[in-house]
Amino acid sequence: MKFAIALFSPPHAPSSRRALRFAEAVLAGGHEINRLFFYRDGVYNAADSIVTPQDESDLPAQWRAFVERHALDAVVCVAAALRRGVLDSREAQRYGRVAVVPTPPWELSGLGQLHEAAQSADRLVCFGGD
Amino acid sequence: MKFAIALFSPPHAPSSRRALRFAEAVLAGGHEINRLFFYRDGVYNAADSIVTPQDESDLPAQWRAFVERHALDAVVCVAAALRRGVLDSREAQRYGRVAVVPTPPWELSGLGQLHEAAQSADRLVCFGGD
Amino acid sequence: MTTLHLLSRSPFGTPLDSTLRLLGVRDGLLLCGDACHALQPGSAPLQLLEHLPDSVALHALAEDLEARNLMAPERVRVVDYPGFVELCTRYDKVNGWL
Amino acid sequence: MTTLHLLSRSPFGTPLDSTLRLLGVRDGLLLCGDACHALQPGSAPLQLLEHLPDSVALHALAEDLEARNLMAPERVRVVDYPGFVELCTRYDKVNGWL
Amino acid sequence: MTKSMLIVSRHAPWGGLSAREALDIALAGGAFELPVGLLFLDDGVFQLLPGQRPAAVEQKDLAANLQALPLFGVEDLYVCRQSLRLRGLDGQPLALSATPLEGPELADLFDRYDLVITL
Amino acid sequence: MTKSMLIVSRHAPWGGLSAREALDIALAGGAFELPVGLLFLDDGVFQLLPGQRPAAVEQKDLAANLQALPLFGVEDLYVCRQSLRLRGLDGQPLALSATPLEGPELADLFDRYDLVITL
Repeated sequence: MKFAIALFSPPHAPSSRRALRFAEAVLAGGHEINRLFFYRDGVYNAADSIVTPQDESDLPAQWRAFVERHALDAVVCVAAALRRGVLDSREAQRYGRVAVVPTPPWELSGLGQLHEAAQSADRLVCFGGD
Repeated sequence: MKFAIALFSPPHAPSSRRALRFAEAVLAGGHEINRLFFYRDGVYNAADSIVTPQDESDLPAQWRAFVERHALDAVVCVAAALRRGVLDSREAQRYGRVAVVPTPPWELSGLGQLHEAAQSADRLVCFGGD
Repeated sequence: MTTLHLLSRSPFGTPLDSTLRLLGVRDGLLLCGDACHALQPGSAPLQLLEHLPDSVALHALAEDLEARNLMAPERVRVVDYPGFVELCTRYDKVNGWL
Repeated sequence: MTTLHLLSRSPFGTPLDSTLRLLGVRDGLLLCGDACHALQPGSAPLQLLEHLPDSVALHALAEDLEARNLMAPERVRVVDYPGFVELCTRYDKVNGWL
Repeated sequence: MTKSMLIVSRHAPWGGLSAREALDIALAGGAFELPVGLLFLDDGVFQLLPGQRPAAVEQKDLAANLQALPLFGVEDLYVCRQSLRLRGLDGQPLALSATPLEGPELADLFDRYDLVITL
Repeated sequence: MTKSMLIVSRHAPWGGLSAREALDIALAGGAFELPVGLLFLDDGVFQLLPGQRPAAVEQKDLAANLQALPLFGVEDLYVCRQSLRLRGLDGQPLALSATPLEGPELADLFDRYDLVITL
């Protein structure tokens, strides 16, 4: 089956880790992930400036490694990201700020990408809350 | 009277604006603010990378202008800020990241500053939630 | 020592009664943000507020009532920001229920 | 079309009944995170769950039960992440109550 | 085959970004000509009340976004009657025409859509 | 004159940072030798249950922080009995000794402290 996975919570919310473990299990089970979509506070998972305490799980790093290892399509909603200060170098240049999301593997794009992923997946699973 | 004001919510929560309007009224009423303390998601108010939509209130910019205009003591909890990716240039250099909080007027420091402010103020008022 | 309690969350999303149980008889309550929806006529939260002892003073932030097109019942005093600051000086301490 | 409903928030902080009202008779429920506290014996949320029709299947994520030292009642099937994925394939759609 | 999506909006309009971000998903779906429905549930029903003046708290009005829904092809609007009743709003005039549903009609609504997103 | 501070912790331990960030305020106060009290209220009472294994969800245990409270001089620990009762926990053994309070005792507790922070 093809899964679209959306995450609405920041890395310090348990649902970020839950979404990642779920995504890993999707691939391990022989399924496919057609897109990861980060919306609302979920955009912070792509923020490169987060420094996790050494004895805690570093979710932004784990997400990045997971996305890179499996060459996944990882889209961060640009409108949600701008107002939360998560910018890639292009947006940072446009607004005269510093970039806190690296371009690869993350991509800033619009909500249309969420709909497109949901349309072409067999299942859409959204993680949020606590 | 001397007020210590703590903010626990991000700029896109209504309580950020409420805390700012309250702080303005404190000064307008002839009172004093001995410290502003930003804890939990409140640390995002000091993030320089936030781009607010043009037709909405730009709370990070308003906080910055308010703090500068009145030369207030504005402390951002360093532990809360690191795990949320809000770093000044010293922390950014230490962890090899980019800085998203400018040094003046913001200062990164510990929770002791919250206690110190509460001890020396006549009133501690905390804003959070929605 | 009296406390001014600030409420800002919707009373329908988070239970109001556990907070109201903790009010002292001389405490005050200031509703702001979505907590103002507790003043919706005919709702259960309004009933809870009406059952507070008369010695507990109820207040609401004017701008949040206006934004939500809400009217305050007679018992509730409507304050602006200067009034909010004044309330903080009148009570011995302020507690924000986040 | 059947729905698997994911719950992750504490049932004491946010009202559970408004969500349970929306379940279809063939839907499933998966408790994770603090929503697992709904399985606390002797609590009101557990009573609400027990009153769901037998056709509604109840599940809970193993790791969240273990973290909270909770036992699942007989009616609740405990799943790990592969089981969670499998549940998603078995229901026609998945709805996360944030 | 195009899939239909039900968006469930559960939060009051001026208490945070939730209502706005749910509407944005609906409008984006409409712009892509997808079949989108919108259900106002729990505190989400407060979005439908007339006479609100969010300028008082320096917020942008959502009324324009709500009125834009039919222009974007989002015409299936529903409101939970039990949510209205619990808030003392049953029978009150609403700013937007939405079909009131209750009891099993709500489960039926969920049943009819291919996808659900709750915010 | 040193002011006393009551910290009210209202959230379950593994659902987010709330419990940890409330404890951090208490420990910081203790480190400065300030008179600090801690009240476990609402879902905060779940922090007191024995036998929890947060490693199962890859989280750091709070038990060490809780046990450290007396070492930092934070000895005034209270728990709301009504919160325990609502969760079916009244009479259950707790991992930390905290004074159970109910009804007017809670308002009296608030009354005794100079400052309150609720998280």
